[in-house]
Order: sequence, then C-alpha cells, then structure tokens
Amino acid sequence: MSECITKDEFGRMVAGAATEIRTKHVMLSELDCAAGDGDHGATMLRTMEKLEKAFAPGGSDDLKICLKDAGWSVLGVDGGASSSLLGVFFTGMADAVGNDLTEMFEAGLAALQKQTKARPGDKTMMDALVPAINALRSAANGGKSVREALYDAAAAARAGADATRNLQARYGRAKFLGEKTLGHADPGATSISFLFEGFYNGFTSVKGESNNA
Amino acid sequence: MSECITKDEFGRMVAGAATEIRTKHVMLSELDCAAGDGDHGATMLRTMEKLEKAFAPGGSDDLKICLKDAGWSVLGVDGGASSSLLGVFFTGMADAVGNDLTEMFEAGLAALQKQTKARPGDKTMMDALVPAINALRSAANGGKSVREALYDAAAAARAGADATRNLQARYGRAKFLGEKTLGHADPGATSISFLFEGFYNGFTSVKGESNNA
Amino acid sequence: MKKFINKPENIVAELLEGFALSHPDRIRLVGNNLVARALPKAKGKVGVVTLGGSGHEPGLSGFVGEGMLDISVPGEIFAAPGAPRCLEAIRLAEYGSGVLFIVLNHAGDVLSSNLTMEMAKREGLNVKMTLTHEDISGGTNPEDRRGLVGFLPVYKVAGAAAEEGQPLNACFEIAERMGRNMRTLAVAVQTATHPSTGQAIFDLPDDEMEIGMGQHGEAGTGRMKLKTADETAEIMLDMLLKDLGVKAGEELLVIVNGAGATTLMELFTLFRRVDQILKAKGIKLVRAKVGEFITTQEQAGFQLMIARMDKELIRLWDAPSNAPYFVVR
Amino acid sequence: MKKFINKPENIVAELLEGFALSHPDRIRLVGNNLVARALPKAKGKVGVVTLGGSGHEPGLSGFVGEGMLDISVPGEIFAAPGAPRCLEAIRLAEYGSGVLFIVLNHAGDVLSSNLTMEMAKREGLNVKMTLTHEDISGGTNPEDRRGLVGFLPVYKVAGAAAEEGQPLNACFEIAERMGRNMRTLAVAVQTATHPSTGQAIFDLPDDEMEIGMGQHGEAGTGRMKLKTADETAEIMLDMLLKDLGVKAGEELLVIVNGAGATTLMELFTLFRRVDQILKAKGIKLVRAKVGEFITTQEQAGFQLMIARMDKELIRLWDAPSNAPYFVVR
Ligand SMILES: Nc1ncnc2c1ncn2[C@@H]1O[C@H](COP(=O)(O)OP(=O)(O)O)[C@@H](O)[C@H]1O
Ligand SMILES: Nc1ncnc2c1ncn2[C@@H]1O[C@H](COP(=O)(O)OP(=O)(O)O)[C@@H](O)[C@H]1O
Ligand SMILES: [Mg+2]
Ligand SMILES: [Mg+2]
Ligand SMILES: [Mg+2]
Ligand SMILES: [Mg+2]
Repeated sequence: MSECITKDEFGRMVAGAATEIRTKHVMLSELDCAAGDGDHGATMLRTMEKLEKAFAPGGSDDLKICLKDAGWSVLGVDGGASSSLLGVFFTGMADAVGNDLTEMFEAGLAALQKQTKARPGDKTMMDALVPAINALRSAANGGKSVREALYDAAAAARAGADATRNLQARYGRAKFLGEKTLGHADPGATSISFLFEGFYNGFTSVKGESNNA
Repeated sequence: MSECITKDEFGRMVAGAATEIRTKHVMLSELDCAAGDGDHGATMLRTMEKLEKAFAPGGSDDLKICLKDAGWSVLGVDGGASSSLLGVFFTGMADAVGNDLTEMFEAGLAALQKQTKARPGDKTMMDALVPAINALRSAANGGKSVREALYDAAAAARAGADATRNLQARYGRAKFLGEKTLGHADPGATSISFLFEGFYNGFTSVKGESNNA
Repeated sequence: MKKFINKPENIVAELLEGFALSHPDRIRLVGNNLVARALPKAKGKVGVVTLGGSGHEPGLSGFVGEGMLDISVPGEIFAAPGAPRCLEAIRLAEYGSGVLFIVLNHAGDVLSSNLTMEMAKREGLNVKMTLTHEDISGGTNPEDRRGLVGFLPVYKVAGAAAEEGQPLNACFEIAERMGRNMRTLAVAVQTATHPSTGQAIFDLPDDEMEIGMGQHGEAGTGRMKLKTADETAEIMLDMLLKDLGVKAGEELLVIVNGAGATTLMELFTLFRRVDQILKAKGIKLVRAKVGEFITTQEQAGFQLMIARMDKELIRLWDAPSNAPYFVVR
Repeated sequence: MKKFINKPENIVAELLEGFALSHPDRIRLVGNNLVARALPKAKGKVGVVTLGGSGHEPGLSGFVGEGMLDISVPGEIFAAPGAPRCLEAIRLAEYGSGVLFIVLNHAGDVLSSNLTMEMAKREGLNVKMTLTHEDISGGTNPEDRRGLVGFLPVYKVAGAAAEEGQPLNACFEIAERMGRNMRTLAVAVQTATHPSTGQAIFDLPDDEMEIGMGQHGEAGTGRMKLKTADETAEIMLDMLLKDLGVKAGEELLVIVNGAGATTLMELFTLFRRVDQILKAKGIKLVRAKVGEFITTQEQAGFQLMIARMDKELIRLWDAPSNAPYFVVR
C-alpha cells in the first residue's frame, strides 16, 4: 500500500464510519456516563454529521478541500474535548493530501500530538489511534493493500480500546476520577475503534466483497 | 363558679398546659405536616415557653400584668398564624381580669373573633376553643366549681378537636388543600384541646386530688 | 435532608447574620432582628416596611436598600413574624412622613399586620397598609389570592416613589395600582424539604407537575402530567392574560421567578416562549426580570408574573436601587 | 428528570434566545450564537472574551456587559465550544487595542483556546490568553487545578481595567495577578441530572458530602460524612487559607457560590462562619459576594473562594458594571 486515496474512496470510508457511530452512539454515551459527562455519543453523532456533509455529493472533488472543510466543521461541533481533537486530526490529514493514506493518517496524528500530551497508556483516544496508525504503517511497509491495511488498523484500534478498561485516566474530565475509571473502556478510544471499523466497512462496501481481507 | 381566679391558680394552669404540649408537640407537628407546613409543634413549644416565663416566680403578682406580658410575648413568637391568634387570646383575657374565669375566657374569645373570621366548622382552633368556652359558660351557669368547669371544657375541647377530622379546612394554609384535609384533625384545634387538658391538670395538681371532678 | 445548617432553631438568626455581614455597607440588623438599611433614609420621606417568613431567600430582606424597602421583618422559617416586631419596624421607619406597610396575602402575615395596624393606630403612627394578592390560582375572591412574586414590582415602584419624596398617599396609590395590575401563577414539579423538620413539604408523582402550588407547598388545583417548557409557558400565560384582561397594544412587565432548584437555563427557555406568544398577540413586553427573587428552599418550579404597566410605573421600575438582590444603576 | 425544556438538542439555542430577550437593552446574540453587549465597547479599548460550556447559568454569559466581558462563547451543555466560534468572537472583540481571552482550566476549554490562539496568531490578531486555575483540590500541579468561580473576580477586575482604557498588557497583568491570588474549593452533597441525557452526573450516599467535586461531577478526594454548616466552612476555609498562605492583616475577597439547589439561607449561614473565623485570625474581609454565579443545574453544594486583594484590585472590583447578573452602581 502506497497508493494515494481518492476523494470518493475517503468519502466511502467516512460514510462507513458514520454508520458505525450511528448504530453505537448510545453505548458511547453510556461509557462516558461511567467516568465523564455522558455526552460523548451525542458529540460523535454531530461530528459524523459534519464529516458526511463535507463529503456529500455536490461538494468539491478535491480531497484536500473536503478534509479541510471537515476539520473546520468538526472543530465547530462545540462538543468538548473529542470534537476539537478530531477536528485537529482531520485538519492535519488535509495538510498531507497528496501523500499516501498512511502518511495522511500519520500527519493527522502528528497534528493531534501537538495539542495533547496524552499518549498510549493515558486512557484516551490515543490508546486506539496510535496502534491503529502503527498497524497502517506496518501494513504499508509489508506491502499490504489499503483494504488489508484498514483491516489491520481496525483490529489494532479495537484491541487498544479494549485494553483501556485496565487503565486509569490521566487526561480529560475522567482524570479526576482516578481508580474509579478502572473497569470501563475509554469512550474516546472506543469511538476511534468504531471509526476504523467503519473506515474498513466503507472502503470495502462498494466492491461488495466479504470482510475477510 | 363565679369566683375570680388568682395569679397563682392561673400560673398553675399555664404550667399544666406547658407540660401537656411538651409531651405532645411531635404529634402536633405531624398533624401540621399532613395539611400545613409542619411547624405547629415547634410554634406551640415556643408559645408555652413565653407563657411560662410570664408567670415565672419572681415576676409580677398581678394577673393582669402577667397575662398582658404573656399575650405580648406570645405575639412575638413569630410562629405564624397560631402564635398570633393565641397572643390575641391572652391579651383579650388580660383586659378582662377582675371578672370571673369564664368571663375572662369569653373576653379572650371575643378578641380573637375580631381577628379571624373562622368559626366552628371551618376546621381551625375555633372548633375546640368555642365548645370549650361554651362548656365553661354552661358549668358556670349551672353552678359548678372551677375545677368541674375546667373538666367539662377539656372534654368539650377534645370532642371539638376530634370532630375536625371530618371537616374541610376553610382558613389558614390548609384551606388550599380542600378535600385532602379530610381524615386529619386540625393541629390548632388539637393543641387547644391539649391546653384545656393541661389547664385542668394544672389547676388540680397542687390540691393533689384525683381527676374525677 | 442535605442542608448546610447548624442547629435548626438558630437557622433564621444565623442566616440574617450572614446576610448582613455580606453587605456591611448596605445592610444592618437593628432592634429585634429587623433588616434595615445601613444608611437610613433621609428625614421627611415615607418609610417602606414589609414582613414575611424566612426560608425564601433572597425574599424578602434581599430587597432592603435605597430605592426599595427601609426595613423588612423576617419571621421564622415559612412563618409570619408577630405584631410586636412589625410595630418596632414601623416605629423605626417613621422618618416624618408616615410609613407604607406592604403585606403579602398569607394567613399568618395578614393576621400579624392587622394587629400591627391596630397597635400602630393606637400609638398615633401614620401607617397605610397595602396587601398584595395576585395569585390567580386562588379563584375569584381576592381574599383567596395569595401574594407571590408580585411583591417585587410593588416594593420597587412604591420604594422608588418614597425615595423620590412622594407623600404617603401617593406611595400607597402607586402600590395599589401596581397591585391591581399584576397577576401571578406558580407551578411546582419537585418538593422542598422543610429546613427545621427535614420533612418534604409535599408529594408529587415523578411524571407530574402542579399548577397553582403556593409558596409553601399549599396545593393548587392544576395537577397534570409534566409538560415541555413551551407547553407550560403557553398554559400559564394564557390563564394570566385572560385573568388580567390584557389587550393587544398594552405594555407588560414579565417576571419569571425560579422556586429554588429550577435552573436559569429553564427560566430563560420559558421566558423565550412567553416573549414569542406576546409578540404574536401584539402585546408589548416592555420590561422583564428572570431569576430567583422568592424561593422555597430547593423546590423545583417557577412563578410567572405579568403586570400591566403605565408610563409612571415604568419610570419607577427603572429608578435606581441598591438593594443587594436588585441593583439598578 | 423534571426540567422545563423542549427538545434536548435545542436547549442551548433556546436558553440563549431567552437570555438575550430578557435583557434587550444590554445583551444581543451576534454571529454564531455569541453573547455580546448590545452597545459594543468604544473603539481603542481592549476587548475581553471568554468561553465555556452551557448549563451553568448565569455563568458565563451573565457577565457580559459594560465593565466586564465583551463577548462570551457558550458551548453545548457542559462542553467547550470549538475554536471556530472562539476565533469569531475574538475578531469581533478587536476594537483596536487587542483582546484579552480568559479561559477556565478545563480540558476541552484549554484545547479549544490553544487552537484559537494559534489561528488568531496566524491571522495577526493581537490576543493574550489568561488561564484561571484556582481549584486547590487538584493538587499542587497548576495544570491539575481547575478554573471554578474564580473567573468572576478575573472577569471583573480585567473587565474594569479594559473599560477604563488600560492597554492589553496591563489588563493581562491584572488578570494574572488576580488569578495568582485566588483559591477555590467546592463541595457537593447532591447530584444534578444532565439536561440532555437525563442521567445523574454522580452518586453520593444519603449521608455524605464530597469536598473537591468539580463543576461537572468530576470527583474530588474528600468524601466524608455530611457536616454542619460551621464544620464545613471551617474545614474548607482552613485548606484555602493554608494553600494561599494568608497572614493576619491581609485583605480578602470571599465568594460563596451556590451550585444550584443549595439555598441562599445556607450560603449566608456558611458565610457567617467564614467571617467569624477570619475575624478571629485577624484577617480582613474587605469584599464579599454570596449567590449563584456558576451553577451545575440542580446540584447541591457550593464553592468557597478567597482572594488576596490589593488597593488596585479592590478599586477595579468596585468599578461599575451593568452585566445582567453583576450590576455595580
Ligand atoms: N487531552 C486529551 N487527549 C486525548 N484525548 C482526550 C483528551 N481529553 C479527552 N480525550 C478523549 O475524549 C473523550 C471524551 O470525549 P467527550 O465526552 O466527547 O468530551 P468531554 O470530555 O469534553 O465531554 C475521552 O474519553 C478521551 O478519549
Ligand atoms: N384564620 C384562622 N383562624 C383560626 N385559626 C387559624 C387560622 N389560621 C390558622 N389557624 C389555626 O392555626 C393552625 C396552624 O398553626 P401553625 O402551624 O402554628 O401556623 P401556620 O399555619 O402559620 O404554620 C391551624 O391548624 C388552625 O387551627
Ligand atoms: Mg463527555
Ligand atoms: Mg404550620
Ligand atoms: Mg408555619
Ligand atoms: Mg462534555
């Protein structure tokens, strides 16, 4: 995998992610109730609305323009930490359009890491995002296809999100809860795993293929 | 009965009434919770404190002065309707000192009736007070002793208070509750019955006689 | 009950102490726990006095100040003060031109103030009493209409008139005119606990609200399923407009008063709908006040008040005040 | 949940609409639901902007007005607004002498404001950001100290400095000085329900309170049995005085901020004890404010804030303001 992704392909990925979030947003809010303020599902729904709108038919055909638009409008979701962070992430990806998909994701991550000190282990979205992007990189270095890479990324994100159950929060609202955050997966990490699951579903959907890459 | 009452005799009546209220104030507040604001017991306790103080040893020997003092300080209990009404009642009695006990009570009632339109049947303290004073009058007219008169008055007050259970409140806070006041005795009427019970107990106490008049 | 209090019997004394200490430049306690201005009014002006139970803070003492009340007489929790302290307040508020005594229609308060008036007259004091009774849930008999948050405009306009030196009769007429032209309706959704007894002051099922609930949990007549903000505002405003007979083109003051636990967020939402309805009917909303002016502990619900204003009432409503909970520049 | 709302997704828009309508002479909504003064500040003065989640009314938009804030950027319920609207607010509050951006230390707000600052700098806007973080329950690391009701004195003194024409650097220094000299501690006894989800935001046993509870139910460290008003005031004031290192003879501002369902009655009772303790220690209580400035729905509890004042801070605290929920004559 070192192909550039097209606007349509990324649009399908976004649509897949939006479907995933729409089916699971209640669970995201429930997770956020356990150690946060219960709004994460609602914020993710609004975030996906903005993303879909940026890739809606009739809009620009330029992936960079679409991603910039997506980033800005996700920043404008006004939903607290997660929408700001995801807005930064998509804005960072936009700046790397022209490079391959892995590089774009890496650029998004780099932008994000300028805004937050949270790293894997801190029980935040980073616990899903960093392994997912590492998986993309390994897949690319190993010559796998985009489809295969996205499959690996989704699996890594899910594993990372699941593992947050055993961590104590050190960032975001939940940090003040300390030990009480043990036993619940981090909502932000969980939604990242849904996003990557959806990216894969969306990327593969049109080709009508089965899920086993 | 047409004797004048002495300051000491009235002081004993007050002490008897205070004892009665002190043992039963919780029940008064509970009744007031059912269809009022739950403070009647507390107000009655404070009222009795003031009354006792007005008749405390070391004070004036003049019944008129003691009763005026009692009335004024009960008005100052700041406990809502009942302490104002009782303050008026004792002030009215003070103005009639020199007459016999029945006439004093009647003067208290007359003063009270200038301040409230409530009459027997309206589910207020009047439902106990009016029959009690009527009983005093009958006893006096029938030539009974003060002790006998107070015994009759206590019985009449109790019957009057009990009967309020079947009435709907038309005055005081409870009037807004309408039918919901059915089934509970009126707190103010109940405390009037305790007062008369106590007046009798107090009047008879020093003579060490039994309760059957 | 989860309240930050000490001994229940000391609640009123302690809260008054704290209130006065938090506004040492404006408020002091005088005589027998009366709340008075730190700087008394100039000689020759009419004094303005009120009375009422405690536990409703900032009502009523929060409105003592230049341009509003001279003295308030706080009673025990939810209980009217007796006549002796009211009389004391009136004597203190006599600056040479008489005293206006503003009384909210509640049984205990009326009893005390009638007694106070008798005593004051016997002493030759020059006092006029005005009664507020604008709660339309009481039915059509004015005696059954309680005094709710309508005390606020009455304090304000009568207080302003007194401050600018109007004579007692004029202050009284202004208070009465304000009183005749206002209507209030309350709704409750959640009970308060009585701070002295720790008991809930009423019960209400989880999905119900009660229109017409009084200041102390006295029941109203309108128990119904919980409604949205818009529906609730519509029902209540409709009743108020009808009762006051408001016509298109008239000018209204609207007050939305939170009962204690109902948020400003909700009060703003409700007010927004009131504004929309008035606009649609061509009625002019000329002044508004949204907040907590008289509360019942942590009760949830609110009072909606409307008042027909005229030029002079608006002028007096706008006049300066430095009452701690009603500052007007 | 018993709240007067309509559709949960419209809460913020509707409450802002109602807020603006209830103060048409002072407040209007501009741009993308930004809360601004009806009459913008004179050219040549520093603009003052803040941001923060909704559901905490009157905080933060209730303090927009002459002498305080120029624009506030309200987010969704309990959620920081994103950078785009903050940037819009800063552009609008640029009257020719730069903008002071006051941020309360909460994760989402800091994230948005850092992004906003980057964008503003890229546009060449002249902005300085000041962070409030006075919640001592967060430990000793300033990053872990949240911004609680301390925003109020910061808005007030910086707003007054800007209003009187001080340059951006001076306004910034004043805000920072106020910030360095203040400390807050919160206690909660009863949860709020989240108005959008209807869920309780935390649990607390019937006989317990929690010292250090944050603005949105973020847990503190001091869970303990419910105490009396006096005991609670003593524990909390002691921690605050130690942390700020207050010595006899110094001058303090004290704020007691109700969380929503805690009554003024209780706040006055608590304040009374604070005053007594300070007197006993020879510390001067020079200014005080008791009321609801930032709430968390119908949560019960309060925040106690102390701030070391100097002559200039007192002068600026006393300066006039016409912000709807902080009027100073
Ligand atoms: N500083 C941070 N760095 C990375 N992720 C964060 C940070 N703060 C919060 N998050 C993520 O955001 C999630 C919460 O998102 P959300 O509930 O939408 O925002 P908020 O906490 O403002 O209500 C957390 O579960 C966590 O994954
Ligand atoms: N107008 C009235 N006339 C006669 N009695 C009254 C009147 N109003 C109230 N009461 C009596 O007072 C009692 C309530 O007393 P209390 O609870 O002490 O006062 P409040 O109602 O002010 O709290 C009632 O039960 C009733 O007997
Ligand atoms: Mg959240
Ligand atoms: Mg009672
Ligand atoms: Mg009472
Ligand atoms: Mg949030």
